[in-house]
Amino acid sequence: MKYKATVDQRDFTLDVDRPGELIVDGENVSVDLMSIDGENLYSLLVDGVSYDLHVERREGLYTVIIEGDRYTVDVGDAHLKELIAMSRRGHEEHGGAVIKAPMPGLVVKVLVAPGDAVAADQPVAILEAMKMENELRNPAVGIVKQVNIVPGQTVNMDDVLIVVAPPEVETVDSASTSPAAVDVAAPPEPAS
Amino acid sequence: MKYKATVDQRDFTLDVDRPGELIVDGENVSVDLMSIDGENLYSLLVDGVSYDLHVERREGLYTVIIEGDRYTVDVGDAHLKELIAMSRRGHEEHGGAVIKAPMPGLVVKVLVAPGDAVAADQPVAILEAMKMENELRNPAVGIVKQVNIVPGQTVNMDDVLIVVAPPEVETVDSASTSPAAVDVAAPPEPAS
Amino acid sequence: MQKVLIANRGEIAVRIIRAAQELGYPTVAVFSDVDRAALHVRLADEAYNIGPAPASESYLRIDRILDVAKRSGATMIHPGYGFLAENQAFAQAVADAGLSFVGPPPSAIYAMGDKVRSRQAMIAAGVPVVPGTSEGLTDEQVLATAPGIGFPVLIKASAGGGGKGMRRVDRAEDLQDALAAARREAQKSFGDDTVYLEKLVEGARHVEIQVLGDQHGHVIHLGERECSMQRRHQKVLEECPSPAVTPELRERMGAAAVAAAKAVGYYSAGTCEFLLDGNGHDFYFLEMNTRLQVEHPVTEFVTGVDIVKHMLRIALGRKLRVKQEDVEWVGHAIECRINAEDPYNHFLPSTGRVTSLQEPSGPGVRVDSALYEGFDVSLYYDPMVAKLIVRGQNRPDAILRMRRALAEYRIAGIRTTIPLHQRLMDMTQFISGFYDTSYLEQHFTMTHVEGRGFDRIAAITATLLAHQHRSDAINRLAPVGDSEWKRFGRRQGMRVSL
Amino acid sequence: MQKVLIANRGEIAVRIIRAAQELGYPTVAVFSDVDRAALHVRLADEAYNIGPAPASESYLRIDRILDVAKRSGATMIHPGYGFLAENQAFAQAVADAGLSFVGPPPSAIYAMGDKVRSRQAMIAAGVPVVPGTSEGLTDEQVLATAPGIGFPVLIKASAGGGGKGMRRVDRAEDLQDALAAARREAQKSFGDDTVYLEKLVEGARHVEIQVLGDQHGHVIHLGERECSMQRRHQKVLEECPSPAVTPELRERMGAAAVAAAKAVGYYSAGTCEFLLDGNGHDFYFLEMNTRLQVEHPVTEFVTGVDIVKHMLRIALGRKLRVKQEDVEWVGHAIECRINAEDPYNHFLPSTGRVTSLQEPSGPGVRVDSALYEGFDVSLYYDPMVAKLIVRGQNRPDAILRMRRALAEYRIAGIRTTIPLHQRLMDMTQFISGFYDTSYLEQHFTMTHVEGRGFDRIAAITATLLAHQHRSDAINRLAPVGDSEWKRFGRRQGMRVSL
Repeated sequence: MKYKATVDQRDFTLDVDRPGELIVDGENVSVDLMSIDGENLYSLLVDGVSYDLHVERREGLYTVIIEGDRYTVDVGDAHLKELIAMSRRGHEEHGGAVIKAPMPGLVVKVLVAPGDAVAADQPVAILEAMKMENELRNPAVGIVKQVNIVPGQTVNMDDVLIVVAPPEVETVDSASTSPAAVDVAAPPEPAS
Repeated sequence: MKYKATVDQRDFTLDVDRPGELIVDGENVSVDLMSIDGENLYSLLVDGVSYDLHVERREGLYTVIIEGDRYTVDVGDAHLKELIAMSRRGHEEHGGAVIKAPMPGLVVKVLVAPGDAVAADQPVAILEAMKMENELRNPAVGIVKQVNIVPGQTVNMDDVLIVVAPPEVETVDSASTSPAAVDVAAPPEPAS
Repeated sequence: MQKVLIANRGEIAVRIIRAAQELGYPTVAVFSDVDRAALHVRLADEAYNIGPAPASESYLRIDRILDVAKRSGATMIHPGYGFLAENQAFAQAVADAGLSFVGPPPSAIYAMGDKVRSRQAMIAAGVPVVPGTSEGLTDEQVLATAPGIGFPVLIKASAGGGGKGMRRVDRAEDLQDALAAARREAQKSFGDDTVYLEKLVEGARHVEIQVLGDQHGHVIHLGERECSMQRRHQKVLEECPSPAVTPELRERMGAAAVAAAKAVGYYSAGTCEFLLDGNGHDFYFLEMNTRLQVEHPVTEFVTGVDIVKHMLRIALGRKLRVKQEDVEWVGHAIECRINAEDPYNHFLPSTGRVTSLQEPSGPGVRVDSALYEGFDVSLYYDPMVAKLIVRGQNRPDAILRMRRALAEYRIAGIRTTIPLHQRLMDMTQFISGFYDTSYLEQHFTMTHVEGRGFDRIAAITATLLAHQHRSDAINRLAPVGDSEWKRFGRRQGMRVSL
Repeated sequence: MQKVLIANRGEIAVRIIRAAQELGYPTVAVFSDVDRAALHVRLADEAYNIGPAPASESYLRIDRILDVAKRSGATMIHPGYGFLAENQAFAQAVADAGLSFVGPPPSAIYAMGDKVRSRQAMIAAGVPVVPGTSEGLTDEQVLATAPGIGFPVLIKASAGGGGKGMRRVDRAEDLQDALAAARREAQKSFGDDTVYLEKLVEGARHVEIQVLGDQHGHVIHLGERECSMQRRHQKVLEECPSPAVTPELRERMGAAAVAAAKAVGYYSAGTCEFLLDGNGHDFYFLEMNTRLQVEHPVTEFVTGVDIVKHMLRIALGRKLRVKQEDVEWVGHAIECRINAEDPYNHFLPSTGRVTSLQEPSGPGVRVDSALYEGFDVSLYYDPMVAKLIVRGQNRPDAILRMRRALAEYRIAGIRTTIPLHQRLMDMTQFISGFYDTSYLEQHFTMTHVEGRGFDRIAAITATLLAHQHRSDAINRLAPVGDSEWKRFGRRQGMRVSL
C-alpha cells in the first residue's frame, strides 16, 4: 500500500507492506508504533531510535509534535487527494476568508461592518479570553460580506464570526489563500 | 430513599432524598460528590470538609480509601440483602474454603493432596510472583477435596487452586467463614 | 490553633496549601462554580463555593470570602497573587474581622499600590526611578507630554501590574489608540483607568529583588531574579541568580530594595522590580509587588528559604529567623511558566480538558501545578496553569536539566507553551545569558530545529496512523473474526497498524 | 562523544537516563517484550528489544546487551541495581568489549560479591564484622554449628542480597525447612545455593555508608543512611541522616567504609552496610553493595552530590571533584519505597494497568518513578515501582512534608504501599526515631486511625454511589429524554447522584 505524505511542502513516498517495516523514499526502515494513552501519545521506534510523540488528527490532517517541533502532515492517495480538493472548493465558495473564533471568548469590539473593504492584516474584531485582549485580523484583501457577532457576545471556538468575499470576481485558481490558512482562520496578532 | 450501609460491622442509616443533602442517622448533612477521573477517584464535600477518595466496586461491595485508611462498605435495602445472602449460600456449597490465587503467579510447590486433613493456617501451596515466594494458607480446618494446580503452572488472579471441605457435615449456619474471607481467599502469610 | 484560608485558585492556591500543611495548619479553600473539582479544592481540608465563574462574582468577592472565613473558623487569610492580593481594602477588612492577613500592612499596599504614589515615595527614600511623568494624566496631557519624554514611550496604568493596561508607543500617531486601549484594559482589570508615561529604557533587563520582613522592623533581601524574558510584558521564564548581576551589584540592588521596603513600613514577602540598564551598572525602581510573586520558587531553590512558610510565620508575629548574612545563593534555578496557549498559533489561549498528563520529576526538579488528568482548563482565569522549576549546580547544569525536564513533560488535550521553552533552551542568546526584555518579541520566532529529520519521522507516524485508520475502515466491512486487524486496535498500549 | 547504554529497566533506568541526558550524553535503552512501552524506552534516545519477559531471557542476557551496545555505538554501560549490576563476568565482558563499565572494577565485585570472602577481607582490613561462620556450609555443618552461635540465627546466601535466600531461624527444629527454602531461593535468584550463618544482633539498626571513589585512588564517604525500617528483610523506607548517628559515629563508620573500599581497590559508587548495635556505639560490617543503591536519593538530597553523574564521570577516568572536607549534610531526607503490593492484604503483589496517576511535587519533593497513566505493571519484575523522596530543614520538617506528599499521591488501578507509609508517618516509634529492624514486622499492623469518623464518610460515599447505580438502572428502563439522571452520568468531572 503506497502513500504520499506531505510535511510542510516536502513530499515523502511511503510503502506500508510488511508488519514492522516501511519503505520511505526507497529506503527500508524498521518501525514500531505504540499508543501510550489511547489518545494522543505514541512511542515510535525507527531503526532503534526512540521518539515520544504527540499526535492529533483534525480534518484529515495529522499534527505531529516531536520534541517541541510541530509538523502538519497530509497523507493520502490519489482518491483521497481528490476528496480533499473537493472539500477545499467548498470552503472557497464562502469567499476570500472565513474568520472563525480561534478560541472561546468574549467579543469586546467589532471593527468592521458588511460592505466594508478590508485590507490584508487589518484588525476586524477584538476577542477577550483568559483576561487578555486578542486582535483578530483579516487574512486577505476583500469585502466584508457577513458579520455574525456583536460586542458583549460570548463565542465558542470555530464559530464563524466574519465572512470576507474576494474584492473582484476571480477564478478559483487565482484565489491564493492556502487551505491551511482557511482552516486555522485569521491568526490574530497580539495587540501592540 | 432509605439505605443501610455497613462499614466494618458498624451500621449507618442514610436517607437520600433532596439533591445535595443526606440524612445520616437522623442528622442532616450537605454532600457534594464529584468524579475526578471517571473511574476510581472522587472528590467529596461533606458540610464543607473536603475528602479526596479512591473508590472501587467489586461484587456489590464498595471499598473506599480515605487518607490511606481502607473501608469496605456494604450498602443495601432488604431486597438487595436477600440477593447477597443467596450469593453467599452459593459460595458455601463449595465447602469449608475455596482457596483462590490472590495474584497472578507461578506455582512453586503444592503441599497438600486430595483427602489430606488440613489445619487452619496450614500452608497448602507456595506461589511465586514478583520474585518473592508467597505461602498460601488454609483459612479453616477441613479435608482437601480438590487440587487444581501442579508445580510449574502459571495461574491467574482468582483462579480456584484448592477446595477444602468442612471436616464434618455441618449446618450452613454453623459454618462460620465470613463472606469476606471467602472472597479474599486464603490470605497467605509471608514465608518465615 | 491556626487555620489558613486561601483566597485564590490554581497553582498558587496549591502552593500555599502545601506550605500550610507542612506547618501542620488545616487549610480552607474557596472555589467558583467551575472550580468545584479543581486541585486546590481536592487538596484542602475544607472547601466552600463563593459564586459563579467570573472572578468579579467569586474570587474578588471580599464579603463572601470573609463569610467563609467566619463559617470555617479560619484564623489567617493568604491572598496568593492576583485577585485580591494587592487590594488594600481587603487587607483592611481581614484585619477588621480579627484575622491575620498573610501579607504586608494595608498602609504599605496603599503606598506601593499606585505607581505614581510609590514613585514619589521612592524618590523621597533615595531609591533611583525611571525618567517619566509622576502623576495621573488626562488624554490631553498624555498627548502633550509624550513627545517630550521621547519615543518609544510606555503608557502604564497606575493601578496596573503584569503588563495589563500597559502599551508601548513608538510613534506619535499611535498614541491615541494605544491610550484608549490601555485605559479600557485598566478600567476593566482594576476599575481604575488612571495612567502615566514612562521612558522606555531600551536594552534594559528586568531584574527584581525579593525582600522578606517581619513585624518587628527586620527586613532582609533574598537576592535577585532575572525576568527579562517577556512577551507582551508578561514574564515567560525567570532565573536566579541573574546572569547580569555581580555580587557587588546584588548588594547595591538588595540595599535599595530593603530601603524601599522600610520606607513604607513593609513586612511579609514583597518584590521590588527594577530596570537594569544595558550598561549593567545603573538600575531604576519600577514598582513593588506587595505580595507573593509567581516566580518565588527560583529564589527558594537557590537560597533554601521557604518564602511561603515565612509569610505564614511572619503573619503570626514571629520574628524573622534568617539573618541577611545567613543568606547564601547556591547553584542556579530556572522557572518556565507553562501557559495554556498555542506557541505555534500566536499564543492564542487554549482551553479544554487535560486528557493526558505526565509531569517531570527526579533530582532538582519541582513542578508547581494546578493540573491533573481530567481537569478542565477554563477560559475564565489566567492562562498560566503550571510552573516548571529546576535547580542545577550552575547555569549550564540548570539549562541541561531544564531541557531534559521539558522533554519529559507531556500535557495533552490543551496546547501549552512547553515547545516555546524547548526552543528557548536551545537559543544562543538564552544560553549566553545576553538577553533583554525585547529579545523574545523582537528576535524570536517559533521555528523548527533544522537537520533533525523530524519531518521524515512525522511523515512515518502520520502514514502508519492513516494506514491503520484505513485498515480499520476496511475491517468494519469485513466479517468479524480472528482478523489480524483486530489485534491492532486503538486500545491503549497496543501496537499500531503493524 | 560518549553514549550510555542502560542495562536495566524501571525507575532506576529512568534515573540513569536523566543523569546522562543532563550531562549531554545520548542514551540507549534495552527492553524485554513486555517493556516495549515502558518509561525508560520512551525517554531514551534509542531502544532495542533484548528478548522475552523473563529476566533470564532478556535483562540477564550479557550477549544480547553487548550486541545492542555494538549496534548502537554505545561507549559506556550502566548496570543500575539488580540484574547484572553485581555480576563480575558482566563487568569483565563490558571491559573486554572495549567499553566503560559504570561501576567498580571486576576485581572489587569479586572480592565483595561473596559474603564469606568479603568477610575475610574485612577482618584482614580491620573492619569489624558480625559474629558467625565465615564459609559456605554443608547442610550437616549448618545443623551442627547453628546451636553454637545461638538462636535466633540467620541463614544467608553467600551470593545473596536484598533478603533473597535469607531466613531467620528461632528454633533448632525449624532449621531444616528454613535451610531448604533459603537454598532454593538462592539457587533460583543467583544460581548459587551456598549459605552461611550469622548471629542475629537484636535491637540492631541497619545503617549503611555511601562511598564514592575514583580510578586514581581517592575514596570519600557521603555519610550514612538509616535503613532499619524493613519487612521480610526488604527496606521499606530510608533516611539520611540516621536519627541514631552522631557526627562522631558518622566519622568512625565513614572511615571504616572508606577502609573497606580501599581494601578491595574500589572505585565508583558503593555502599557498606553495617549493623549498628542497640547501644548506638558498636557497628559491624555486613556486606558491601558494589553498585548504585535504591536509596541513593536521600544522600543526594542532603549532600547535594549527584551520585549517578559522579559514577558516569568516574567511569570515564575523571578525578573526584568533591573532597571529604567539602561534604556537608544539610537538612534531612526520607525516601518511601512505593511497591505494587497491597498493605491491607498481606502485601500481596498487585499487577495491572495504572488507570490514574497523580504524583506529588512542589518544594523539597522528588519522585523517581517508572509509572505513567496507562502503564501495565507486570508480575515479571520487582514490585518497587516508584520512590518518593522529600527533604526538609530537619527531621520533623521532612516528616511533615512526607505526610503532605503522600496525601497528594494517587495511584489507581493497582494497590500500592502508600497507605503503609501514611501510617508509618503517624507512628510514635517512627516519629521519635527509635526503631530497629524488628519494628515493622513485630510491632506494626495496618490499622485505621481512630476518631476521624472516616467510617461515616465511607458510608456516605458508598451510599451516594449505590443510589446513583440504582438510579442509572431505573433510567435505563425509562424513556430517553431530558431526564435529571442523564446529567448525573458517570462522566468524568461530573457531579454524582445529586
